[in-house]
Amino acid sequence: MDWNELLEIAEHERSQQKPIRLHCCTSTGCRAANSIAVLNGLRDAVDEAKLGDRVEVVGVGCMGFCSRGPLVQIDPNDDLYEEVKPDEAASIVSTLTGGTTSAIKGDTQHPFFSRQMKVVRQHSGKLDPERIEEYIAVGGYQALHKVLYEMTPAQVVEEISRSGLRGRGGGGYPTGLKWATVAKMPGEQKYVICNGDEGDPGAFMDRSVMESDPHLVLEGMAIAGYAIGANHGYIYVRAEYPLAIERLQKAIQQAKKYGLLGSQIFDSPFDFKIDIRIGAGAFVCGEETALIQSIEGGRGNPRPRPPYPAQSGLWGCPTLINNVETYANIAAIINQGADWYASIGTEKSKGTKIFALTGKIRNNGLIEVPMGITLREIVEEMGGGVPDGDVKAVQTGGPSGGCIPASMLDTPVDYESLMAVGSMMGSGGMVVMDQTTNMVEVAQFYMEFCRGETCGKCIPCRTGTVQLYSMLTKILNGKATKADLDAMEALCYMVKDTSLCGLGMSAPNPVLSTLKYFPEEYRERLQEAIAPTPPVEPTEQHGTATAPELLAQ
Amino acid sequence: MDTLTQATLTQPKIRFATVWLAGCSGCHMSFLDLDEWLIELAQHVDVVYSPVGCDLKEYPKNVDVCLVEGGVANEDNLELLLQVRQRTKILISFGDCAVTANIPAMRNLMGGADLVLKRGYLELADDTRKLPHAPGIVPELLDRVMPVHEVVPVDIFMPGCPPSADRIKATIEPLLTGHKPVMEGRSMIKFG
Amino acid sequence: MAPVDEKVNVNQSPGGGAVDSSQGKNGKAKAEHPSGDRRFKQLDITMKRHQYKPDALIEVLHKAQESFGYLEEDVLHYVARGLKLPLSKVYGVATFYHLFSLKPSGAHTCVVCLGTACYVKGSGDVLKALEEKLGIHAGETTADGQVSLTTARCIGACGIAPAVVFDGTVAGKIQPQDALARIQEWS
Amino acid sequence: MSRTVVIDPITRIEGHAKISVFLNDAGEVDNARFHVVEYRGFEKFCEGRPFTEMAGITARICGICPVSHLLASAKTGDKILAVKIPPTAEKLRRMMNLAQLTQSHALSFFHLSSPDFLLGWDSDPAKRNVFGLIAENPDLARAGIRLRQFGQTMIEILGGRKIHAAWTVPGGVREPLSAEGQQWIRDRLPESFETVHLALSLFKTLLDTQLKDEIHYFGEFPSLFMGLVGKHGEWEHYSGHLRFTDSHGNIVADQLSEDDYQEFLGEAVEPWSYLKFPYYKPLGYPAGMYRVGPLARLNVCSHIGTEQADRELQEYRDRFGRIPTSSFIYHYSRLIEILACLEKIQELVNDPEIRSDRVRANAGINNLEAIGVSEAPRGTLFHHYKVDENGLIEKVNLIIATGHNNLAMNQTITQIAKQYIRNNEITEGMLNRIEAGIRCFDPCLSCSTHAAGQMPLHVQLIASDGTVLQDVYR
Amino acid sequence: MSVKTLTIDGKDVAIEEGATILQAAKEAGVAIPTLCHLEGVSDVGACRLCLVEIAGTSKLLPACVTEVAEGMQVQTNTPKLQEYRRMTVELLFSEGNHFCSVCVANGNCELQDVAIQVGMDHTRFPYRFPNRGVDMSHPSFGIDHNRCILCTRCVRVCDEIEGAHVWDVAQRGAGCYIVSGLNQPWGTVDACTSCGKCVDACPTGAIFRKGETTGEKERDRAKLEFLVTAREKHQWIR
Repeated sequence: MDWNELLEIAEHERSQQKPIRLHCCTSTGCRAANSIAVLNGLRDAVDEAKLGDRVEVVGVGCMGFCSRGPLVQIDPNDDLYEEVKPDEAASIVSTLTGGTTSAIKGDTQHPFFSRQMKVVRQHSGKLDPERIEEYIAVGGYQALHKVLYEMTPAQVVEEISRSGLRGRGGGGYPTGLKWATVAKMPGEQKYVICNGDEGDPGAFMDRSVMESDPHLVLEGMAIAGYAIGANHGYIYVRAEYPLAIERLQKAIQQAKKYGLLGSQIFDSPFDFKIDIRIGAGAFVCGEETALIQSIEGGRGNPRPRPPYPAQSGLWGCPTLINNVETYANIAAIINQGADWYASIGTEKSKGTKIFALTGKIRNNGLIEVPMGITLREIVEEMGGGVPDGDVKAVQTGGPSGGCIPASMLDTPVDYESLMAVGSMMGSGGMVVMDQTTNMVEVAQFYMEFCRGETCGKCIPCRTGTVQLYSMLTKILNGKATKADLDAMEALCYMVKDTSLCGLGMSAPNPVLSTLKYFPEEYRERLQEAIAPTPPVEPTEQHGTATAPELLAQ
Repeated sequence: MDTLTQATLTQPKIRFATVWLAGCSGCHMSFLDLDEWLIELAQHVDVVYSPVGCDLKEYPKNVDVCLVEGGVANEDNLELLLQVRQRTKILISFGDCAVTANIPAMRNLMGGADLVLKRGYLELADDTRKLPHAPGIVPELLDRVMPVHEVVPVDIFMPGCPPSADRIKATIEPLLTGHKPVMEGRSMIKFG
Repeated sequence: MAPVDEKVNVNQSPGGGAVDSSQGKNGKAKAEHPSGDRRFKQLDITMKRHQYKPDALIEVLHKAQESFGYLEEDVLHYVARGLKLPLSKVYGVATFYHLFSLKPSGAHTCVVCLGTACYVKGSGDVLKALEEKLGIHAGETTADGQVSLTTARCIGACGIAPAVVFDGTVAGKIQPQDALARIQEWS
Repeated sequence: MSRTVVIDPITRIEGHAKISVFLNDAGEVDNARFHVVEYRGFEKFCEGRPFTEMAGITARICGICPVSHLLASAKTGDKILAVKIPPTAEKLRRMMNLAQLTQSHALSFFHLSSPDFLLGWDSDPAKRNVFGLIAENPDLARAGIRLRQFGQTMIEILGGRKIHAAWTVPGGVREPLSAEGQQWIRDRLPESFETVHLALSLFKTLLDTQLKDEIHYFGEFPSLFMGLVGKHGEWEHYSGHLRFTDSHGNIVADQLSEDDYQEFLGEAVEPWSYLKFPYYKPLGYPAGMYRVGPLARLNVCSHIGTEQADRELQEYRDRFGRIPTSSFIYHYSRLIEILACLEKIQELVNDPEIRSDRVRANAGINNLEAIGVSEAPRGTLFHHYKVDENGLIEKVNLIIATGHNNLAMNQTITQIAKQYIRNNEITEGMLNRIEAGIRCFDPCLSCSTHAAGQMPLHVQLIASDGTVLQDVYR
Repeated sequence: MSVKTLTIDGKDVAIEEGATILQAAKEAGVAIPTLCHLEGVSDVGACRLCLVEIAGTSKLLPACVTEVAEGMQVQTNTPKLQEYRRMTVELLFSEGNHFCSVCVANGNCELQDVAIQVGMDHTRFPYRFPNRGVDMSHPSFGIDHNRCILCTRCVRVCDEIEGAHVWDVAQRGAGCYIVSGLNQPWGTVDACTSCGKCVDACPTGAIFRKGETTGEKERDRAKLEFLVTAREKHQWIR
């Protein structure tokens, strides 16, 4: 494979594509709503109507508006149909020839769509993720070619650094800096790992990227491999994402077939292979050192850092670990330049971010927005607000994050601002809660999660989460006192400060943030608030006797 | 003149009590192991309530210092402990059963009181097998044996199974002169 | 697998699951599994593909679970021997991950997603309804071996919350009565 | 109108208990009941523990006589191992039991019961205690305290600590006797003898004077008596066989082995007490009432086997006949036993073998079921274990000294209540006498309940339909 | 080998590069409590007792695995650390079933010692009372999971020194326990050489010699040190 062949494939693919494409989502969400039947229905209808020469039906990746699936979109006129039933397929096809349909037509001018800015999801929902040719047709793998032939590894690292891209897995560590660190480490053998263990409940951005545009991830990893001097990459995907695994596997095979992965990519000296490792149901494996343990075939127990994986990672070798979304940004940065990328977002948080907008909100789904947009814009404009009632809080960052009260909806969405209000970006889960949501229960829910997902290696996390959970339960049962509440808060800080890895360090966040913003919800459940029974009789305490010092206490 | 003697001369006596919840009485026995120091203690305290040292049946008001032995295992324990807390200035959790629930709490591993009752009165009886039940007389067992501080606030913790007489003395003696004992180090806070 | 509860280790606590030690001894003597079960062949292929590297343990366990439905002791022994791993390490790994099961699951499986989005939209009620109907708790299988009920932390189908996976197929926007209707079809 | 009087808690006993006295419409006592109000459940929660830990765990049944449990448990352990322990180990174990009998009896007599005798049944309840005794008769109090201290310190010398010394173990004991320890014991013996003689003569004088009547009202009734006796029928506290004697001095059963205890002992339950009611099986429940402890041990034995104690025993039998049947005599028999213990300690401490360091035998598990017995201060104690092949406890049964006396204690307080309570008239002193009836037995309720109070004394007027008409708190 | 200089609780220490803060503290005569650390086997940083404060970083770092650096200023006993250590020990006591009074290790238990060291006279967290088992199937030893604090010293000593890898950790979170073989009775694990190193490594009374009664457990720590010296330095000195 060389540059010309790549262009030829792209050209050939484009020439083969029909002028009208009916895109039907085949990602997990829509599949669950029976989109495969819709897809088949559309194909049959096209055949029936004998439109096969100018119309094709394509099973595509995620369009984002998951709550309204199955979604069907007509390209190029951009008509969108929502909640399509298989028996509506024929009438939708008939609209191409002037017919009418009873299918619900979506409003593509709605802020949910119009406010988005798509970098990573640029092609999601527009191409068939199971065909590499479609990816190549939209310019895929050109960035890889570009780095191999026009840039030195150092230049690539520099470009990424200049773009201002930060880790999309939650921590927000500058990606370029991480790459530079691994690139500088001595050693023949280095590894690239893609963290696809998206474990935060309420987050499915990475699943969508892997399902909808798997090559984007592979290309980003290959570029990273070139930049840091690694020839072997692993994608660690959680087993709960079978479709993502299947599509990544297909994508790797196809890329290998075209010489876009494997030995001497684009006939250059650069070799890069990618293997998939499948998780087995352990949230903690999203933590990078635990993930490495898991790839090595062990229990997902994190280990103390330093040394960081960049210094000593997989099998003790320098290892670059980034999240799916991070890698999915790489090709765009290489193609369009660091300056272009850095022009998006805020001063410290560049580019776009995908969020999974869920919970008590009218428009559920995936959105990609420029950094710096406010929570209010996302929740009220794009999300359309809470169906009946008002927003109470928005939870970001999953079990590691916090609950941001409605009064702070004007907070801009960027790493620093979210941190400042006691939450975090996390991987991009954004769960909206309305006035009916009990915030203590929410804290308890997350603590239940953490107590179940702690690996058990270090004591604060292993038992601290169990104790916190029972303290929350005690509060919810109206059995707790103010002293219990204080003890709980003290334990939160202890678990936060002494746990070995990020899971424990962030496990108390949902409690602390709800305590901070919704203290009355805790206080009104305390025993004193329910029935005032002071444990000590305030009067008649003093005995007849003994030293004043003691009794004065 | 030592400080203790001096204190006696200048201060009225401390109202002193001991209480025994679910435990083996070993802590009380260790208290009695103070031996002749008890005679000295008697000069500084009025024992106003104690299973080994007083015949009064009702826990009085205005108690200055109370040693509470044992965990909280049944309704009577609970009721008495709440009363003790309300009427006592300095409550001392006395011995491992009070501090940790200790051996009586081994039944907590069985997940409730049912199994131990069943074993004792149904399996291991020859005649008239039944569970003791007489409301107001025979207190119901609580589901879980608890250390004292899980039920009421505690001022001083004196672990040990039992705490030695030396430890008991070192805890009580400062109190007699109005000082808080220093509960530190192997001699004062070792469990077991 | 069930959410970890502090009492969860009761059944699996050491001494609880006595293993016939002779199995290990018998197994060691022979290269091929004595039962002649063809599924062990598949395990061999997987192990060979990974060059019998100990690092491949999780991959091999995935394969084993796929072939056998669950990880019986015999299989764990076989894998340990094949990858030259200590038994305790294999057991430690197999029990660390929720997706590996050391007990056979029911003929049908029902996984209720308890991710945040699903939780906020009432998946707890769905689970409760199923538990009541089936007379089991999450993580258990009905006495007749028909249905295993489990929960998931998040299956990433938040857009269609609450989601339930019936026999491997995700179903969205499931209300308690929908869930009951679905399991009704199995009986 | 019928009413119930509740004494709650019973004080100056080792444990948690209440007494109810039921009065009939005429204000006469119908019945009295002794309620043990706590239960801990050792027989269940010991399951699954290694049998080697049982001594340590069961010692925690009781802080007063932990040694009894240590011994019974170690003896049961010996049988599981099927070992014969080294002779020195047996002597040391005996020595510890003697020390315990001494300290426990001293406690019962001086600390708990003597305030009644010396300060008076009707004296101020606020002062009627050991501290009151200290104020009233400091010399006697000090002597009593030091006698108990002698026993406790001996236990410490042998076992390393005074309470819960986990020193007796299956196969023997953990540490031999030190030279310093031996010397200490020798040095303190004379003072202890002096104290017990003082107590004996004091008590005998009291019996002749102010405590004359109590003998007849504090539980004087016929019953069986059970205790260990040696090969020749002599007093025994550590090994030997079980003997039952009736009130006429007839030996009802003899040379019974503890291994067969289930054949001759049954246990009944009453809903109003956590303490079960053991009975002599051949006579059935409740006819098979028997008493254990010092009174019973002196009744079942032919002689003690030491000079001074046998002399006292003779005088005692001269006073009350061969078989005294009043529960009040427990106090007297307790003092005689202290004397016997001291004499036996004297023998043992001077035994040429006593300082041998061969004190522990080792073996594997050779029996899966075993029963151990010892004489606790309050009576005979049985430990019965079933273990699995690895030595983990599968089943435990414990029959505790105080339990044996349960039927007798109920009968005793009923008799006292009938004697002293008349015409609905109740005084504190009357109630104290009823409690004292229980104190005769020196019940160890921590033990008896393996399971263990204190609540206000209150008198309830209860109508025949059960409604409470009046609550009178003191 | 270059030497790094640093201060620990204000004391100047010089130690060779690559040494841990724990080693440096030992050199300086500063006692830092530990439980999962065992000389001679790898460190895992799990018990969190040896966390220290280092000037310039907000994170508390485990002294047992953190290497010294030039100019490092380490504080090992600040009020915050004291409070956290005490809570850590309280959590350890609350999660298992530690009945010191009847434990074979009573009086010779590192957990008990640490409790005294950090001034823990009671735990403020409710005891969990988990239902755990005892395995006495081995002819010479027993393991009582009630007393296990999951320090994994036994796992490491068996794997790294004896090379038998009888032990590992099973399950996860609060359900974790030390497992022998394929969750089988210890006595039936063929890999076990009955060397007893796990008994000596165990800081509590969880692994003990059969027949030991309350307070009788003794630990031959010198044996482990001897083996480590022999292995690392090829010196067979005892």
